Amino acid sequence: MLLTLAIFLPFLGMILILRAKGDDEKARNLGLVFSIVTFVLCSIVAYKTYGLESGKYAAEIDVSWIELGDSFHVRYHIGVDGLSGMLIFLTGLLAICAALASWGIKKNVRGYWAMFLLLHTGVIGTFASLDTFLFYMFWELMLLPMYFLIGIWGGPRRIYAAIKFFLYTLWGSVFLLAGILVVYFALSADKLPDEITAKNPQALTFSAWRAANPDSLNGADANVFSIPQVTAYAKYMVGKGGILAAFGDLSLFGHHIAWWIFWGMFIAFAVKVPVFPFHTWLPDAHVEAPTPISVILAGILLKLGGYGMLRLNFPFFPQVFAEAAFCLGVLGVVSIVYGALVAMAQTDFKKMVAYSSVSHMGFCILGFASLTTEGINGAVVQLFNHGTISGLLFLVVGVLYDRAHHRDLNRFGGVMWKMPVYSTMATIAIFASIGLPGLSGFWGEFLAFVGSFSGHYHHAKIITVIATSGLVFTAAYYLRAIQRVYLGKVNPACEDFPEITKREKWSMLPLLVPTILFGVYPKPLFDMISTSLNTLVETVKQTGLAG
Amino acid sequence: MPDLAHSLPAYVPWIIFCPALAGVIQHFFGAKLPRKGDLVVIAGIGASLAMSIALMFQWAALPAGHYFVEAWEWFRLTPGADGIAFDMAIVVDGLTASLLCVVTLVATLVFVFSTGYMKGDPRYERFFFWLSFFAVAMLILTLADNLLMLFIGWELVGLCSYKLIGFWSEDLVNAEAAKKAFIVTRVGDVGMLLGMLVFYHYCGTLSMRGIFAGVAAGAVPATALTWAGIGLFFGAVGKSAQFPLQIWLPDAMAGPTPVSALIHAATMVAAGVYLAARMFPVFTPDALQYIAWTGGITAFLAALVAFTQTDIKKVLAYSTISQLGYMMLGVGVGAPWAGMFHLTTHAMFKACLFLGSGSVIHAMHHAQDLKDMGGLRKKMPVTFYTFVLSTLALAGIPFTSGFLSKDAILIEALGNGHIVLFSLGLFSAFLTAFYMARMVWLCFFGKPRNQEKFDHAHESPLSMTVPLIILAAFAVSFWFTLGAGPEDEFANQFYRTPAYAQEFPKTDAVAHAYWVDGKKPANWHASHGPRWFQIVAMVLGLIGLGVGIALFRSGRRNQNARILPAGVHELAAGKYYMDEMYLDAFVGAANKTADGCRWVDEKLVDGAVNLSGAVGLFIGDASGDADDLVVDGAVNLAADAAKGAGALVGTAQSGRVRNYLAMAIGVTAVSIIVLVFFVIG
Amino acid sequence: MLAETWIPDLSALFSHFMAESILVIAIPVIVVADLLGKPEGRDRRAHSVALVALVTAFLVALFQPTGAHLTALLRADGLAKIFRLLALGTGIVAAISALRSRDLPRAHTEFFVLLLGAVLGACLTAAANDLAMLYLSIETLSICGYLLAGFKKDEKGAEAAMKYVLFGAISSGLMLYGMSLLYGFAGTAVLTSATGPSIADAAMRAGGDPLFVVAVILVFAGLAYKVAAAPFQFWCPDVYEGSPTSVAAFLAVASKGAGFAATLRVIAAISGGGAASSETIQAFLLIAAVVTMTVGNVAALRQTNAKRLLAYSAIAHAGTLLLGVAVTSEAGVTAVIFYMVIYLFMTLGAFYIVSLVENETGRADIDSFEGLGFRAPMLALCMGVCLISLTGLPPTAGFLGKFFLFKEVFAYAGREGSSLFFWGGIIGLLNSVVALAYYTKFLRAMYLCDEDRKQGTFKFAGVDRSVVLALTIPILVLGILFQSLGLIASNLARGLF
Amino acid sequence: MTIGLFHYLALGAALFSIGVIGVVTRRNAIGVLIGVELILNAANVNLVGFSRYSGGLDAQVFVIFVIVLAAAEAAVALAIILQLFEKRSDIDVDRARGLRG
Repeated sequence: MLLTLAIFLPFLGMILILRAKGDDEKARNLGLVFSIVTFVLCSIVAYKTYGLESGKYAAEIDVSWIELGDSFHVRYHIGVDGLSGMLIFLTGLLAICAALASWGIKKNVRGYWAMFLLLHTGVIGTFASLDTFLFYMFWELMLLPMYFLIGIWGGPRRIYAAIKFFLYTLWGSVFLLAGILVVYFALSADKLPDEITAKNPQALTFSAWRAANPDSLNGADANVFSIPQVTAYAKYMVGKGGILAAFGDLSLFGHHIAWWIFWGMFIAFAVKVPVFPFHTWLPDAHVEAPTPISVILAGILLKLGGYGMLRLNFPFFPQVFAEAAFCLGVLGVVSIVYGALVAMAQTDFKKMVAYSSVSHMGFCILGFASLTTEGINGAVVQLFNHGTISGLLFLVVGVLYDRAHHRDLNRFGGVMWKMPVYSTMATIAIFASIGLPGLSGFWGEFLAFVGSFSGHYHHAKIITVIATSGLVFTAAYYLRAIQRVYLGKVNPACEDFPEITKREKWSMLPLLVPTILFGVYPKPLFDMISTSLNTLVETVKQTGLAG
Repeated sequence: MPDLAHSLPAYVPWIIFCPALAGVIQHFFGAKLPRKGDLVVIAGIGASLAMSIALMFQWAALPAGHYFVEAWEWFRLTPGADGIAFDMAIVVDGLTASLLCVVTLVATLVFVFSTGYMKGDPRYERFFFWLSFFAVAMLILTLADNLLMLFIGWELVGLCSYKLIGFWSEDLVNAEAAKKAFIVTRVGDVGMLLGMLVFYHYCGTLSMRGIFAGVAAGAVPATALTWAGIGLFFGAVGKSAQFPLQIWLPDAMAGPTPVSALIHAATMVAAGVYLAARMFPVFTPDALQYIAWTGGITAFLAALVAFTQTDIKKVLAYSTISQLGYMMLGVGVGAPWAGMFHLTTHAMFKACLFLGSGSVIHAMHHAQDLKDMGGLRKKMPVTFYTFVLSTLALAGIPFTSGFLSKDAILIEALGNGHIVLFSLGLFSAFLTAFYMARMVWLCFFGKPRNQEKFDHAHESPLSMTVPLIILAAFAVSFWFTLGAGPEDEFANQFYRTPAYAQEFPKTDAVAHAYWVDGKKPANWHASHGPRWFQIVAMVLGLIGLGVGIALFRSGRRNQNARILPAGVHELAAGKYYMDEMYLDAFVGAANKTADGCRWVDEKLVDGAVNLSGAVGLFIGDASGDADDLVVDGAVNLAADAAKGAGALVGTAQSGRVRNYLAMAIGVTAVSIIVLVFFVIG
Repeated sequence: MLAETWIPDLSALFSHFMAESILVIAIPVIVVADLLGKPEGRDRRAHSVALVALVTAFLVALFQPTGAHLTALLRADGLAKIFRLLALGTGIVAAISALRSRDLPRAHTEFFVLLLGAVLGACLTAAANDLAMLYLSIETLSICGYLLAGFKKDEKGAEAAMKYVLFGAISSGLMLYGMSLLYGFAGTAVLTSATGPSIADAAMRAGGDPLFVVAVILVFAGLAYKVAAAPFQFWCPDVYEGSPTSVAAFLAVASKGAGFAATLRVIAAISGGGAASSETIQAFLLIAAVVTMTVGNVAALRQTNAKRLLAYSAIAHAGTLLLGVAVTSEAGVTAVIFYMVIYLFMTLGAFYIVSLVENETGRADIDSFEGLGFRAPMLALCMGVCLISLTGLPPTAGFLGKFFLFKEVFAYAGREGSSLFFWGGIIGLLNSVVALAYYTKFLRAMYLCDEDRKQGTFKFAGVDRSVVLALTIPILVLGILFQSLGLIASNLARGLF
Repeated sequence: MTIGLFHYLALGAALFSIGVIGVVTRRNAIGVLIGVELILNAANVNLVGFSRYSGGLDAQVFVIFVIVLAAAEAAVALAIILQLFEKRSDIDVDRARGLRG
């Protein structure tokens, strides 16, 4: 019940705000109250995932939603395990910070807060759903509010950025829908083609497998769309033709259909992560979005890509995932180095941070590609930590933008001497982003390196060595930014910058504390996610291609 | 194998927590505390010093080869005993105990010195906060038992050096120097990280015990072990400013002098040597060869440059690089104990020299150039005498600690058959004495070159001179020299056997370096070596000083005098043009590729993949600013396809009914023909 | 033999076709009402009778029994019932929109007579099980349509009517010729019949005969014109732009719906039994569907006139529906029916709001939507919901409709292992991305416009508000509580195969 | 030789093709209508032929319906063309290009 409340409370808030007759101030307060309540709910849900043994889900609800014909059961099946619990907690955290940072929004405030809360319903729903259909529905539900948030309250080229964001993600999610449909059909087949049963006799169809072990997954009856059941089935079918066994060895243009579906779904999530070739929407969306929205965009929406891969893409096709490790590794390292280099060439502070996000998410892909426990755990911790750090960085840029109304790095100087408290917080955020140990940015990168160095694809070592160059570039462009903005003589333009206000400080603190806390003591994070990730690693280990 | 490990005394973790606590208090309440919290910080480091000394004696009481070790689980990835977990661990053996004492002693003295030196600075409390933060990081690095904690201490120390070098970053020169230091050391750290990754890949753990066991069991193939060794050493090259990454140390002198003394003379830069000594058992012969040669080359080249420097701190900086080269040479030739011994003694007298130069600079109102000095011995007697004593130690004159530690390295080099390196080291020793004599003479003797500054010069207050005196005492303290006699001198018993090395069979290169169960290894050289060598070393030191004094006594040569042969002087003065080479080779190339990637991103990737065309099109006619967008999004495949097809259908929709009919019926006829053939076929 | 096929027992006929009978009675009543009584009350009497007739017919149709095979000509099964309701619903909305809109010169009796005639034609087309009956009802629908299209007394209206009449006449001519050939094969004009010979049996026998395929293609030509599928979709944008908006709405939904009902019956008859040629016909349908979808979507990118854009969107949706028809299976028909119902709500909603904007601003292009989001928030919200549903984004029923239809396509691709259908499905999905590009034109105009357009108020009467809400709320409700409609659609389809 | 089904079908096909060509080539609206009538009558010929040789009388009934509908269609088409003529004072099909794009 708690989880459904966490998902639909912002929706309720949206309706209340739209109906509320009061002035802007009332809408703002209402929005903030709802954000805080959402945060409290999210943290309770996240806390409940502690001590969950693998395969179990906390706050699980499994209610039938659409029953059609015999095999088409779409269920409102939500639940939270370590992985989604952590990301839901991150969503709650960023909700508060973004809400506090939204005080600067003056244009039709009620519309803004309505869209803001609707966005959170979409995001929390996506993290919590354990039913592919429900996942896809929430996945697309959050696009619309984001389109309006960037489109109406954004910067000069907001319309272009908004529609570009919408088209990119929708283009990606087309392949996701195709994938879900093909998987749906393959699993509802009643008998396997003979070439599969000939090769490995113990391969079963989904319904037969479900009948074989009904007790697992708290006895829920066979449901083709339920993610836990399909993941367990995929684990069983490793080496026996995978979950698309019903297609036999139907292959298009030389690749088995599972290969196509895996890469199709990967594209859908890669657009969100963003991975190298699909990242061009990110800088535009970030530069044009208002500060609180780019905090949410960087903090949560990028994590959906990674989460989608871990929840849908990799567990469903472990065999293809293991074989595709090399390509993932290459994509990861290209994102890291390319993202860092392009960030180095930027003069707009926000665009630089956006490209640095591309580079940091490249570490996640590198971690996934390694197929090792350390790599995947490192990648997921990077997801969380990058959320807090990049959220903080965008707030930092927002504070500067509110004062200088421009983001050109070369037109700042000596802000440290005018706004010492703010500058200290900014430097902490920047050093966390550089990956300095003692701050949370280090763990994701370090474990991704450890994992990918002993990665199970050829050239893993060389790829890791190239990736380490990313560390030097990241340090270079961030330190140059610190030097141009915070140090040196006080730029006459920055002469009268007021020190950071209480509200701005309180919007940064909830992100600063975890950055330092989880840097010094990352145990709570790892305890939360390691159980649910180990099942994925074991599945991949079964394919024989991973250690 | 007797169990050599002992449980850690309870107070050891407090060695780190005291300065950490002081730092936290300083951070939050620094400005409001009396004397802006410097006493709190000094108390913190003082406590650590006391505990370190107590720990040293407690360790010395242990039988030879034993050590304290303790581990706490930090975080765990897979459950179960053999699951993947990373833990915090502390080990205390000879190396740790000695370095702890050196670090805490020098730190305490530098903190005291800073109260005088930094008096009146607007951000006085921030300075002390960063000093205590540095102390914490250095102590973590020293006490770390696994490479992960060592790496974390390593990078935090890098952060503190960045913050302290760039302390006065009002003017960009200091900020630039700080950035350069951080990035160059980070290049070194990348090398170290790769070394760690190799060890983790093969030995499955980062704890030193696990690595030594893995190497002993042959888990790491020879080439990988060499590369890992060189990788780790590359981290040390970055941190200890060895060739080729030594460019950042001279610029680091932009920081306040106490910082230079503490970080860039005694502690941080020594961390590289400490790492090399601690991980000595895993270095393969050709890794050691690489280390030795790096050390030798650095020592020699840096010594040459020292001659051409006019800034008092720059001379000392190059002298430090040169001495660090010596220590690396010591480790490289298979005598980590000699390297560590030189590190200990060097920390003392180099800190004294830096603080001495600090007091001179303080007296001369922040004038650092030799052209304003001369004849200061009368005005600043205490600084002068401590400076001269430390110079003697640095030059390696008998009855000083420097003589013993430097000669130990040279003897080991000779003993282990590195003739070329031995001669290079010997010549560098001579050069060291020479340039130190030059500097001392130009600074303290002869006629004052800047009368106005000379008149203002006065002796530094007690808070600055007392640390000088203590350090100078260590520079010449006899208990070092007393060790000239029997083998088990108190001084170098600390470095005989680092933790765990005892418990595992050694690779051959290492066998001769360690005492096993109290027995001396085969070619163990007494620290004083053959008689003829002692005389040669002593004579060389004295000749160096004499020549230096002789050249500059006449007063005809000032600081710009060109002592080195013509060609060599330009080369050395220009620091071998390495800065410029790095600037356009690496930094320039990185910026060019960055701009190239940006162009690629905006034009090709953004254009080819996105629908900016179609998007631009239907916005284009609505809002003006999108026009440039349609132009800029020129190269866009997907967008053109959508637009092209749209245009095609548009033309088909010509408005003439007959066209419609013709097209409709035409297409139907064609499809009929195709299908008929299809069905028949 | 003659008696059996032609003279059914009248009482059963009336009970199963009550709604149509009401319409048949209503038409002469309107004419008489127009003649008698005071002249100035003429129009009011006419349209009140028409509205009453339509509403009662709709209510009656709700409870009309299905299933009895009364005559060979008409089949009162599930398919007929759903499309009858669809046609009547559209008729009601078109009538109200015509009354409210200012561009129609005093919508008087002729308009309503023609409207009722067209609705009657649509209902009968859905129920026709005989070639003659099919041709007859399609012609009634088309002829009334031609006149309705030309109702706006301006040059554009005349041109639209002319194009519609010429295009319609020729395509129904082609269809008739195809029907005559089919008759030749089957010896009878009955599509499917449990007892006697039928075209379905002929298809079983002579499926492979090339002439049979020619006949099918020709018949498909007529149906494609009705449904505005490629290559017979050229008339659609011009006629929608020229004709009054309410008529355009009627054509977009009712006549297209009737067209699909007829196509479903014909295709079911021909390739239902797995006849030899069904493979090629399915491939032909798929290609036609993909071409229609792509043409509709891509051309819409360039439009600035709201009605033309909605015309192309109607073509695109026709392509999607045709994709469902190409999957000749019972599940396919369920998906088509389900999508058709949702299509009704979405398109009628959009057209109705366009007509309201046209009344207010006099122009029907997208720029007249500027700032609507702030001037009339409720209207803009409804328009937004319709558009989102037309694109196929989740919270709306459009998404579920699209999901089901493509589920069938991919299921068929998997079952038959045909990569043609797999890639057809992928292209179909990609089309929804292109669709987003032009649907957001409205959103951009309504919400993302610059400041000055946001002032001013936008008046529309209570009636309009309730009609718009009646059309948009089901989209959201069906989007969530999908269960009910899904069941109805599936058991309706059961009758056909 | 006796007139068989084949001859009817040939006549029908001929009429049909003439009608189609007429529709496509004529620029005068009424010319197009004439073409349409030809197509409809071609279908009638077919139907009558089939009814005589291979089918029942229902084809004949079908023909009668077709004739009625053709008349209705012609009436409506002419009315519309009249209206077009009134508005544009010419009934040239090609010049009516107001609606396009």
